[in-house]
Amino acid sequence: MKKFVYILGIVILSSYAGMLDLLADNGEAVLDTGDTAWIMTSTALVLFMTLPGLALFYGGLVSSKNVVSALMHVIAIACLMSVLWLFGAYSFAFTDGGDLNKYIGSITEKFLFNNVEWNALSGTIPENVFFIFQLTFAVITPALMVGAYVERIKFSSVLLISGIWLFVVYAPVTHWVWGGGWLADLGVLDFAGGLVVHTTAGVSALVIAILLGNRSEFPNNVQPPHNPALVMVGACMLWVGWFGFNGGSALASGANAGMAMVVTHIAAATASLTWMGIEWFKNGKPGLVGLVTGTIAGLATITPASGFVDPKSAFIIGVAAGAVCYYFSVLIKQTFNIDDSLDVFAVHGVGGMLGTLMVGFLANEAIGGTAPGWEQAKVQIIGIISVAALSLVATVIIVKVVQALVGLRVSGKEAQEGLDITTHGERGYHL
Amino acid sequence: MKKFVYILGIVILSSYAGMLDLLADNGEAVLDTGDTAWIMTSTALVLFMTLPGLALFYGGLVSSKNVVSALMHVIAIACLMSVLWLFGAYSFAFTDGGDLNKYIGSITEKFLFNNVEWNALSGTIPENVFFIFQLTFAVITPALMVGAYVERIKFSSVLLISGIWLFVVYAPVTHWVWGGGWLADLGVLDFAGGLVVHTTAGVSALVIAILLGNRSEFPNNVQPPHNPALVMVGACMLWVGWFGFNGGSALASGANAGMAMVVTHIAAATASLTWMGIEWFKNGKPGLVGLVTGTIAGLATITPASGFVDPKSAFIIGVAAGAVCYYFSVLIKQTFNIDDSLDVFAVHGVGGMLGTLMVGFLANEAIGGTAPGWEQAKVQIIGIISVAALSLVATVIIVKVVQALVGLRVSGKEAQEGLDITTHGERGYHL
Amino acid sequence: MKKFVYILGIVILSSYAGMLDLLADNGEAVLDTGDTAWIMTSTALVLFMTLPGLALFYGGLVSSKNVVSALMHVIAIACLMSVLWLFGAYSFAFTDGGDLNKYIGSITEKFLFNNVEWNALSGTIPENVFFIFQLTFAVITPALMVGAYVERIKFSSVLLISGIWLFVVYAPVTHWVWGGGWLADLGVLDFAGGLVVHTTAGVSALVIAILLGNRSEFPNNVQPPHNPALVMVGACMLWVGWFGFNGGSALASGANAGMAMVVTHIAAATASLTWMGIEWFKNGKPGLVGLVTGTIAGLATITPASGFVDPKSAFIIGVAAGAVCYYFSVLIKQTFNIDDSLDVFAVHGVGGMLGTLMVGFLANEAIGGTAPGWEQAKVQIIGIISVAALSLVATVIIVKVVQALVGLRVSGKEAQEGLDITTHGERGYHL
Amino acid sequence: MKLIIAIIKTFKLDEVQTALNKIGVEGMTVTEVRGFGRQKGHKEVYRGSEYAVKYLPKIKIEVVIDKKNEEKVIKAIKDSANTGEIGDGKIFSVSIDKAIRIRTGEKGTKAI
Amino acid sequence: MKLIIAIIKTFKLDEVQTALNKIGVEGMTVTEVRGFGRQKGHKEVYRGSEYAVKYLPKIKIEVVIDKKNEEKVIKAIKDSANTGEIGDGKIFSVSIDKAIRIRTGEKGTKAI
Amino acid sequence: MKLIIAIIKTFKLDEVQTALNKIGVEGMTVTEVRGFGRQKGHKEVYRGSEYAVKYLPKIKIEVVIDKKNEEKVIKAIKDSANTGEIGDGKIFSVSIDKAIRIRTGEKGTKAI
Ligand SMILES: Nc1ncnc2c1ncn2[C@@H]1O[C@H](COP(=O)(O)OP(=O)(O)O)[C@@H](O)[C@H]1O
Ligand SMILES: Nc1ncnc2c1ncn2[C@@H]1O[C@H](COP(=O)(O)OP(=O)(O)O)[C@@H](O)[C@H]1O
Ligand SMILES: Nc1ncnc2c1ncn2[C@@H]1O[C@H](COP(=O)(O)OP(=O)(O)O)[C@@H](O)[C@H]1O
Repeated sequence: MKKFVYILGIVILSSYAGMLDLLADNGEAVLDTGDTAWIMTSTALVLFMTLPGLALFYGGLVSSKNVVSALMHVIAIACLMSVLWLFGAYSFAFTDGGDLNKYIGSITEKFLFNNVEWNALSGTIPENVFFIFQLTFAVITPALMVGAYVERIKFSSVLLISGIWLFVVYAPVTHWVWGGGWLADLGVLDFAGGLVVHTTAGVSALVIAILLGNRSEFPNNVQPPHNPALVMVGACMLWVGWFGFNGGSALASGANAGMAMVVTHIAAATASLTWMGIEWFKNGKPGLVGLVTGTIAGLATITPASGFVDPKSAFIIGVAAGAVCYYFSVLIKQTFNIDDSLDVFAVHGVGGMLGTLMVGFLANEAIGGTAPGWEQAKVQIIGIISVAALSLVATVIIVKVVQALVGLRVSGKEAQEGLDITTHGERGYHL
Repeated sequence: MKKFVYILGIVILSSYAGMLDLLADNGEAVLDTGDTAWIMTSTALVLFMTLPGLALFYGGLVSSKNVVSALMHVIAIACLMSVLWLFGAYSFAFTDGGDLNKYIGSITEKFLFNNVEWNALSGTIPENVFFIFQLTFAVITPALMVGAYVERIKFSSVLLISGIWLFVVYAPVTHWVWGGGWLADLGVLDFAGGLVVHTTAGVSALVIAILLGNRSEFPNNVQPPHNPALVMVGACMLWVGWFGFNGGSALASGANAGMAMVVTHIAAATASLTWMGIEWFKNGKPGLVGLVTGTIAGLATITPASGFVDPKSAFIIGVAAGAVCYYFSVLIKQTFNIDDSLDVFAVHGVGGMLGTLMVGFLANEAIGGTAPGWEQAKVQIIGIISVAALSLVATVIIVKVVQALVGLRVSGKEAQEGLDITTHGERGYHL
Repeated sequence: MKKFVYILGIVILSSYAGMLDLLADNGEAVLDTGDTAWIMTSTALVLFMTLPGLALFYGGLVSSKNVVSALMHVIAIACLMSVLWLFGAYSFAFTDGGDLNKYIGSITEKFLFNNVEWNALSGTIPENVFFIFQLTFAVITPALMVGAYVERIKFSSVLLISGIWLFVVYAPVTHWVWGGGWLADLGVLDFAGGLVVHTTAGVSALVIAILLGNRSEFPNNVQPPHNPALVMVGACMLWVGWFGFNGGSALASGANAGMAMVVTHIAAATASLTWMGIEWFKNGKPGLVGLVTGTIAGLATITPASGFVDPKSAFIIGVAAGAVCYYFSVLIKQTFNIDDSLDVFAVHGVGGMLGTLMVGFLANEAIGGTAPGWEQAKVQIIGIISVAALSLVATVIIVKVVQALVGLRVSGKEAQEGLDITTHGERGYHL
Repeated sequence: MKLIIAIIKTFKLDEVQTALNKIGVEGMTVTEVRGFGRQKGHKEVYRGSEYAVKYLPKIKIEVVIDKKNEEKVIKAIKDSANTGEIGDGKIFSVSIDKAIRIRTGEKGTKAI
Repeated sequence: MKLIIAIIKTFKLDEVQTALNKIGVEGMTVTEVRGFGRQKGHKEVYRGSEYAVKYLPKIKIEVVIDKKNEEKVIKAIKDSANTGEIGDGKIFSVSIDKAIRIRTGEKGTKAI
Repeated sequence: MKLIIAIIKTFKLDEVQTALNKIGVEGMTVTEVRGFGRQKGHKEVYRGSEYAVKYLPKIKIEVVIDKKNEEKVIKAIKDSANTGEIGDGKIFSVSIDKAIRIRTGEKGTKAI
């Protein structure tokens, strides 16, 4: 009897946290309402990052004759990616690809969410919640690239490029890193998408900017951001939403998610101040657009590290993010003369790669379970190079194909009049 | 002893999900912190839909001389409905009405939230959480109607019409469908308010638009939406908030809420692309305002179906929503020449009724527990007709009464100068 | 055996809620995923209040030549406070200060979040979640003060004043009330920051406004709010975020959080209508800016009371908040001729103190566990006076020091041209 | 040729334009301006404080016409812009020396 | 009658208006314009890239007056709009042939 | 002196300015205006309903010059603003009686 009471005590005491493991040991997954609540909340937060966060961030940066166009790019991409996610992309990224599983999943297995019990679990949350949470990542990633090609691209090629890219770049890389592919096997660390989201989007954005060519006003007659307040609002929404992006990537409610939020916030705040400080020092004026660009740089850079580092490291990552991304934004546009119009590569590409590298050295073993050092750093570098390479090569091909199909640029006259009226038939402001 | 251990095993294993049922069987409801967290989150999301989501959506669509007025309508209604919800409306909708229970609850029973233990439960969540979650629905429904009467109505009649309407239309219909009334007995399917919210608001809006009369500029001199970016921001906030609207209507965290989020998102994205595609085909230009109108149409249409269908059906509902609501928006304004200024009937009324009908055929028995087919469709049609009829008749009477009391329209001159300055003494932009 | 089954029954039945207490009794804290999910969500909501909520609220109220500046103040403060929270302020507020513990914590103990296990618990949530939740409060409090000094202050002194103030006013008062200090010992009631947030910010704001001096246009040539829509959007974000502010202050998911949300909402709606009604009566026109100012007044006033009162009391608090804060906004500016530009003292200071006083009389013993009456009111008054006194004295000193270091005001010419271009080098609108 | 400058109430633009079209004037240029005059600005009250908005939004119409149409055009504007209330605005007439159509280089009355 | 056109610095509007009021000028029309001149625009720097804003915001005042007041008005504007710094602006004077008050149909100096 | 008023297409501003600079004109004032003329406005379609936007955004340039430069300036504007398409705009020339530089009080051609 005593023994029994003892067992009972253990069972009860190990409840909550413990019970789940216990049951999992018995091969029976159990839904946790708290975990599920957090991932559903995170899903809403990440969608909010794109709609309207990112849209406003970009919309405020362009000139007032292209604001509708920038918003339209983001939301149309969001809608199209959502539908494509259901039509095979989710399956392509997250199912077992059989012989090719190292590189890709099966496009048909869960096409249309087929062959999935409506209440099937994925860990302690329903698989449908996992599906929609991951969908919001697939939505924002191609939308990030909008910043590279605004004010001159054809709307039809925006849709075509993004749609093809989802299957050729995003889904495969997701499979490599999070879907049981070869980079996962190698033990690469990418908590919330430094590789999957930011490196892919950043590198591809640079490719598109180069192939598309500069705006005719670039670099001397480009108009300043037409509405810094919109930019700031968008950046703030991205910041808040990023709690879901990084915190939600723990796929559970608890200390891992909590620590991800802490380091995300610290890195964002630090990078903001760093960028502001650099501008203040260099131009004599601390600007709002610069500060919030630093915010996004900090957020992108902490992303791969967010579940693996402690707050001190987040501070270091924040300083590095602000300084390095600032440096690259100047380099790309002024030295290389590439019209990556809204600095997608400098902020997301460089940030994502930088963070992926730094986590190799800064990972806290207690938190993330991985020992930092050269061993891990090598794996991280392999990850960066391979993901960047795929993004580069595939995007060149995609863009060339789309160019052949429908062309890339609007006419010079249309660009001059603004895409709002010429492409979408609407004006941004009737005040 | 063995038997006992066996029982113990079952008890423990069936914990979480199971324990709740078990205890409910024993008549003891238990609070679930995960469920409660999700419904509190959903409450914030739904309030966000109205404030500022819907306000911005409408504010961007009117001309710049009426933007303050449109925002004011929405927020003043939100405040007034919130107070009235406490002062009897909640009780009217959700208590037992005794002999009249088929039709209505008791207005006094929980007046001022009286006779409710502060920590009483409603299912696995506190009743106070249920109260505030439902309040956000009561807030948005009359606010939806604002779109029908902007730019010409008296502010006092906005308040009067909305306040009376809450008791005469909204609370009764809520009782019929969700409060144990006759439509619930009949087994009507309305997961999150296709009838309760969208049909009531849509039909009543049309009635008000007709009785109030057209704007003097209608149909030939109406100004274009003064700020498409605001419209888009509002629509995005509605989209994100709708995760709480539909997902929260599961009243728990889990696979049902998760699936509601998935289908909500798919329907919204699909309807957006459908509407955009139609405009692109017909006008040669894909417009932003059109796309996001499609978003709202998709969201309104999936609402009654969201807890009962699978993602494939959501896609079908999305296509139907985009096409049918587009068609009606043209029909009402151009063929019937009715100045339902911001298309409340075409988008919400038609969407809500369409979705309520479609769920009759598309309900997935595994998910929602109801077999689809003509039997169910008949019940759905009874629901649509009865709710539309009550909305129509009651709103005619309400409007006539308010007209007699304080009048309906501002003077032509005031409308010409704009309601912002003439009614509210503020201008929308001092740039 | 029977006895054992009986015990087992109790154990199981008391599960969820009960189990936690049970385990706590055994000295073993257990993480609750639902509670954690709710506090992480609340954290996102409270950050959203500041970024972009409060920034927009203030940005819309200033003239269009100072909109970038107002936004910049808020976001730069938010970033700086976040970093300082990690660099000692959290530790200062929430650790044991040894001999001085009645008044202050230890600045070094948890400096850089040192000496905290990464997954340590605080109640049923991880301490890192507690850290980040509290951080969002430390961020918004000095940001509230921005409204007092916009359109004329030097940017460098904004940063200096806020940074010093965090350590000299905010952290100590937090320690007094929530960190185990002398006011906590006394039993003062301040659920979510009527003293800690609103009294400190409001009183200090008034001090800064007086020491800084009026804008040169004040009181006769001040321009009206340049964009009421922004003001309204900001207010709505504050409202929604306040669900996290007050609801999250329960530090758990459940009936206490739920009731805090209900009373928060009712007070906000009631105060909005009250303020609108007063303006309608006095000026003949119900204004949007007034209504949403009432919203914020209601929210600030209910804050200290939110976890202790019932909905009826919330209504009373709402009416009082709308009327009293309105009265003070007129008094301060017109009678006392103090250019507290965006009414920080009248709305937050007066609201926070009023609410702190009222909860002394209105606390519901069943909800909050404290009996209302003169006894409690006396404690509340001691709290108000001591917090206001510290805020006043300390802020005078801080401002004088900063004035000596870098000066306070920009030149008259810079103010005339607008801070956007002169301080930050950016213009708010290029339309 | 004459340049007719008219300051009118904003909501009268449509009527004036129609009136001008009727008498054969096809081209005009319109600017949003702010007027100070006998019609006084208004006060806006926010949070109990009054804000004086001293200017009033007005529309300025500039139309160049053949001298012989001067009276006709002035009359058309005057009649269509008139409400009889203070703040209706003014019409000024200035002599123009030259007019050129950029597209064709046509000069004088042919250009307008 | 004369139409006095003054291009001034934006923040001088209030002073100029007061000065004109003092000498009895009650009516004027104000437009927000952009000026190019000796005073050069500025650069805005975002993310390390410079954006040239070539124009400067200016205010254009148009006021129609009796010929005999011309010098007085010019002086009032000149004195009140002057800061002594580059970019202060210009005053131009043009002859007006006719002036009509839309409300009453009054003509000439009575109309202004 | 002459006041040259040119109404041009918005995207031609840069070219016109450059052309004027080349012939020595340093100062000018620019206003955003709305034009009605032969070039017709467009329709915007929202939700299946058409909205007529009757006016077209145009730029008005005002530049005061020495009389002797009149033809040169007109030619410079005409050539640089010309696209050969309808809606290119107009140039008008008005005599100026006086010009004063506010900063220095200089008068006449020295002021411009
Ligand atoms: N002397 C003036 N010069 C230029 N514009 C004027 C003058 N007087 C009035 N205006 C313009 O005409 C508008 C109407 O004038 P106002 O005196 O208010 O009424 P009314 O037109 O009835 O005389 C003013 O707002 C201003 O724009
Ligand atoms: N020739 C001109 N024609 C029309 N406007 C002019 C002319 N020259 C200058 N302006 C206007 O006057 C403003 C001030 O001129 P600027 O040369 O900068 O300084 P200043 O007034 O000190 O001579 C310019 O911004 C422009 O709006
Ligand atoms: N009579 C006029 N008076 C003043 N402005 C005119 C006049 N006619 C045309 N404009 C201006 O010139 C612009 C171009 O004129 P439009 O008739 O469209 O083409 P075009 O310049 O090729 O003749 C118009 O949009 C308007 O701003």
